[in-house]
Amino acid sequence: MSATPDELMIAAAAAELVGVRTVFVGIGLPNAAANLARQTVAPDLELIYESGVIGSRPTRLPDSIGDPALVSGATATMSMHDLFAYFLQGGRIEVGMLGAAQIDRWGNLNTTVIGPYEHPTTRLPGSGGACEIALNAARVVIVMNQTRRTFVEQVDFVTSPGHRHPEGTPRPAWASAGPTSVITQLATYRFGADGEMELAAPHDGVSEADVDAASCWPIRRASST
Amino acid sequence: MSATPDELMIAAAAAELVGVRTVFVGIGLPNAAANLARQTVAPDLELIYESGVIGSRPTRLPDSIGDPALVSGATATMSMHDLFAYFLQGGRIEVGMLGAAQIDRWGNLNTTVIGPYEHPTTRLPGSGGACEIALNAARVVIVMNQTRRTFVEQVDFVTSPGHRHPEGTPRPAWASAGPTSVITQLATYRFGADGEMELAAPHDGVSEADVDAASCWPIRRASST
Amino acid sequence: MAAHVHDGDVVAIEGFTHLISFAAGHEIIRQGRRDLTLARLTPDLVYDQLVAAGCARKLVFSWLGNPGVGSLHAIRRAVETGSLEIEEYSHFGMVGRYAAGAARLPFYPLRSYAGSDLPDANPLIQWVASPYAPADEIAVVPPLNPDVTIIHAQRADAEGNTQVWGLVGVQREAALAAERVIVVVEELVDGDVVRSDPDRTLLPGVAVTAVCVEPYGAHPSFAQGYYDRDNAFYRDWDPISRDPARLDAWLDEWVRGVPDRAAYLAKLDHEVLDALRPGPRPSGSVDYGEYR
Amino acid sequence: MAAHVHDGDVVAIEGFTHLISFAAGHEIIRQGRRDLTLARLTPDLVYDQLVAAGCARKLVFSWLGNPGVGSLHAIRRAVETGSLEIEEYSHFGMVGRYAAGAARLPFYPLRSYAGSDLPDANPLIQWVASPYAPADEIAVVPPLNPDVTIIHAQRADAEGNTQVWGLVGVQREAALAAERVIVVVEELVDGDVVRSDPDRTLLPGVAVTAVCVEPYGAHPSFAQGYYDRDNAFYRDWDPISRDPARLDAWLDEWVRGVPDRAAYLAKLDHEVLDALRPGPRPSGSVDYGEYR
Repeated sequence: MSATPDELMIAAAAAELVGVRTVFVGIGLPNAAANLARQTVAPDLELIYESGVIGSRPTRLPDSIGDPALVSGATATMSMHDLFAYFLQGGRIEVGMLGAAQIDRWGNLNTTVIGPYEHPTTRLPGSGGACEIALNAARVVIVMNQTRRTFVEQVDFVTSPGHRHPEGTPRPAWASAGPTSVITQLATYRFGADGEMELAAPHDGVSEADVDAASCWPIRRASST
Repeated sequence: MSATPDELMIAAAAAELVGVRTVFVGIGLPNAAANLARQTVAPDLELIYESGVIGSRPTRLPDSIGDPALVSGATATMSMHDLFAYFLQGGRIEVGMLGAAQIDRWGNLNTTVIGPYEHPTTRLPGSGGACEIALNAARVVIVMNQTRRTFVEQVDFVTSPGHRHPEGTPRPAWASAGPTSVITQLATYRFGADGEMELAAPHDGVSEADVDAASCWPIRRASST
Repeated sequence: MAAHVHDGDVVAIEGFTHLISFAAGHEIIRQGRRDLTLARLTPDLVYDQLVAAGCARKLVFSWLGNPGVGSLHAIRRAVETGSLEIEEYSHFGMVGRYAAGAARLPFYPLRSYAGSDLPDANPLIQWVASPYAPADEIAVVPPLNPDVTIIHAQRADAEGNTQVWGLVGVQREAALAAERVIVVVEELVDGDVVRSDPDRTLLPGVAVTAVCVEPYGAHPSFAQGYYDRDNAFYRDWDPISRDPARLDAWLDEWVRGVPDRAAYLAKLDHEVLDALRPGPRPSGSVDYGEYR
Repeated sequence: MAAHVHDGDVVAIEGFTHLISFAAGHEIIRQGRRDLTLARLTPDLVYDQLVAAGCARKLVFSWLGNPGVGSLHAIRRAVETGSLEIEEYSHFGMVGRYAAGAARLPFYPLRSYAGSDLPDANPLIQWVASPYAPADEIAVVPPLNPDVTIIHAQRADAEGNTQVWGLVGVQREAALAAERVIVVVEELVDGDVVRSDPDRTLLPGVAVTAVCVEPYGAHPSFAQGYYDRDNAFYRDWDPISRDPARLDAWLDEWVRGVPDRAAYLAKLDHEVLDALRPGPRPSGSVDYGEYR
C-alpha cells in the first residue's frame, strides 16, 4: 500500500525535526508532522502552540490549536503576550512550521489575499502569528500543497517574509535565518546561499518533470556541493 | 493619653483614603495607614502592593512589602510587569502613598541622595517604584516626618516629580494630578492651583508657629475659598 | 449587557479558541446593536454571526478563519463585497495593541512586519528608531482601547474577582485596555474560593464592571475542565455560513428566536452537552501557608 | 554553580522579597568570583554580602535598602567611597529592562522619569517620540541581558520545568533575558506533578540550564507555603553590616567557613527554622479535565 500525498508530506516534514528541541506549531499538516516527529525521530521535541501551551502531550490529534487536550498534561501555559514576546521573539524557538496558499522562489508566503488587497478575488485568513514566526523562529519549515497556483512567480501579497522581498529589499539584519525547507506532496526543497529555493529531492515515485510541471518558475537544482 | 506623632500621622493619612477603592502601598507608615483605613473609614479599599499582590488581607501588620501574609488570602497575585504596566501605568490606581527624606514646596520628593549624586553625603534607597507612582497614580498622598532637614527650599535630587521641577519645567501633560496631600506629624498640607504646597490644618495641639519652625521655606496658608 | 454595549462601540469579545463568550455575542444580536467595531485576534464563529446579523461596521483582527475547518463565509462575503471595513494585523500585533492600550502606552514595539506587505495594507503599522542604535528601526502598533471587552471565565466571586485556568490568551490585556469589562462565568463562587488561590486570578474585581453567570456560555467553544470544544458544530457551521439564507434562518432559530442563553441550551440536544463533558483531571492542591 | 558563573559576568539573582537565592549568593562568595556586575531591583542582604565579600564591580538596581529595617551598609559604604559603580533605575525601569532583554527588543518604553533627575544621573534613560503623536515623547530603557540569572522556586521536575506560587516578581523576565538560567528549588518533583497543573509553571524546562535542590535555600527570605521570612535575621543584619570587621567575621563563620548550604542549615538553630514554618492554607484543586 502506498502512502497518500498528505502522509508523504507529514513524514518528510517530521524528518526536518530530527534533533530539534522546540517547534512552534500551527494547525493542520504541521501539527500532524510535529506530533509524528515527537513520537518517532525527535523524542525530546517540545510542541509549542501559539495559543499559549508548551510541552503538550495531546491524548488525541487536536482539531484546532486551541484544543483542551493540548492543555491537560502540558508542562506550561502562558499568556500569548509572554509566549510571543519572550519565547518566539526572544529567540527560543528553533523551528517554526508554516503553511501558505502561495510561495515564491525567495520563500515569501501569502496567506492573505488572492488578487489585489483592496478587492480580493479570494480573501484568505491572513497572518495569524505567521509574519512574526517567519522573522523570529531560528528557522522556518514550510509545509504546503504544490501546484502552479501555489508555486508562483510573484505572490499576490507577502504575508510572511522569506529571504528577500519581491521588490528586492533584503531580509532585515535582526531577523533569523528564515525558511530553510519547503515540503510539498512532490518534493523537499531547500534554499541556496542567495536565498533562492532549490530542489533537494523529489519524493519516491515523483520525477523532476512532475516537480517542474507544478511550478510557475523553473526551480533551481541544488548545487552538488 | 495623647496619640504619638506616628499615630497622628497614620490616622491623618487614613482619613485621606475615605471612599477610595485602590491604593498602592509602600511599607512603613503608609502601610499602617492603609490598613487602618481599610479597617475603619474605607472598608472597600483594596490594598495593592508593588510586590504584586492585590486585595491583601494580612493577618498581621507586615514587616516588609514582601510578607507572605500579604499573599495568603489575597484576591490576586500578578507579575510586577503586569502590575506596574496595566494597573499603575494603566491608570487603575486612585491613590499612591509615598514617603520621602526631602520635599520642596512643589511636592518634589527626594529618596536618592543627600548631597551631590556622584559624591553623596548620604546614599538613600533610591526610587523603587516611587517615580512611576508619582506620575501615574491618580493622586499621591505623601506621609513623612517634618523638620527643617526634610522640608527644604530645594531638594538635593528629584526622585519623584511633584507639580513642577525646581528648574521650572511643568509636569508632563500625560501625567496624573500628582501630590494632593502631605501628612506630617505636625499638619496636613494640600496644594494650590499653581502646585504650591499650602497648610490645610495643623494637628491638634500644634501651632502655626510650630509648622513654620519646621520648614526652610515660609509655608503658604490655604486660601479661604 | 444592554447597559454596557452601545451602537457604534468598539467591542472586543476575547478568548483565543478557549472561553469565547457566544452568550454575549448572541445577546448583542438580540439587542440589534449596529455599527460596532469588532476587535478580536480570531473573529471565529461568534463574529461571523455578529457580521451576518448586521451588527458590525468594521473588523479589527489578525486571523480570519474557522479553525480546523476553513473560512468564515459571512465575513468573507462582507469583505469581498466591501460592506465590512477591515483593519488587519498579525497575532502579536493585536496582542501588542491590547497591551499598549492596557498600559496607556502611545505604541507597542515588536519585531515583525519587516519585509511583509502588511504595513502597506495597514498604515497604522509604523516604525520607530531606537535611541541606542538609530539604524535599528522597529515596527510599532498603536494602542487599542475597546469601549467594552467581554470575556468568559470558569469562575468569579460577587466582587468580580475572576479566575481562569488553561489558555488565557489575551484576555487580561484586552480587559484592562477597555473602558468597561464584562465577565461571563460558568460559576459564581464564594470569595473564599478565590482567596484560597490568588495566583489563578486573571482579573481582580476592581477591574471588572459586571459579572453574569451563564453555564455553557462559551459553547460551541470550550471551558477547560467544564466542557469540550464542540468540533462538530464548528464543522456544521461551514455549510450554514456558506448560504446567506440558511445562515439567516439559523440566527432566527438559535439566536433571535430564543429569549436567552437558557433557552438556547434547552434547545440543544442534551446528549450533545453530555458528550462534551470531560473526565476528571485534578490540578492537585498547593500550600500557601497560614502566617500569623 | 562553578560552571555557570564566571569572573566578570553580569549576574541577576532575582526574586522580589520572595524566593531570594541566598544559597547561590553564598556559593558565589565561596568560589571567590570577582568583578561581577550584579543586577537586582532590590539588592537586599544577598548583594550586601556579595559586595562585602569583594565579588562585585558594579551594581544595577532600583531600590537599595534593607526592607523594613534601613540601609544596606556594605553597599552604602562602597557607593559613598566610590569603590562600587552604580547604574540606577526605578522599579518599573528595571522590570522593563528585563522584559526588553527577554523579548530581544532594542528598548522598553514606560511612562516614568519625566520631571525626575534620574535621567541626569543615568544617561541610559532615553526618550522616543511616538509616530502617532510626535510631540508625545516617552521614556525608554535599554534591554538587560544577564550572563546568568539565578532564581529560587518551590519546585521543579528533572527536566527543569519550574513552578512557583505566590509572588513571582520579575523572575520570568529576568530568567528569559539571560544566557544561562539556574533554578534552585525546595523540592524536586515528578514530571506528573508539574503536568497536573501547567498554569503554575513559571519557566518551562527548555528555558532552564540547570536545577539544584536546596531546601531552605532562600533563607532568610521566604518561600510561600514552606517557610516565613526571618525578619529577626533582617533586623540583626543591620548592626553586622554597619561594622566591616563584624561583617567579615560573619562571612567567615556563615559563608566561607561552611562547605555548603547543608552545613549552613546545620549551624542554624533548629528552633529558628521550626518557628518559620507556617500552618497549612491549601489552594484547593481545580479540574483541567481529561479529554479523549
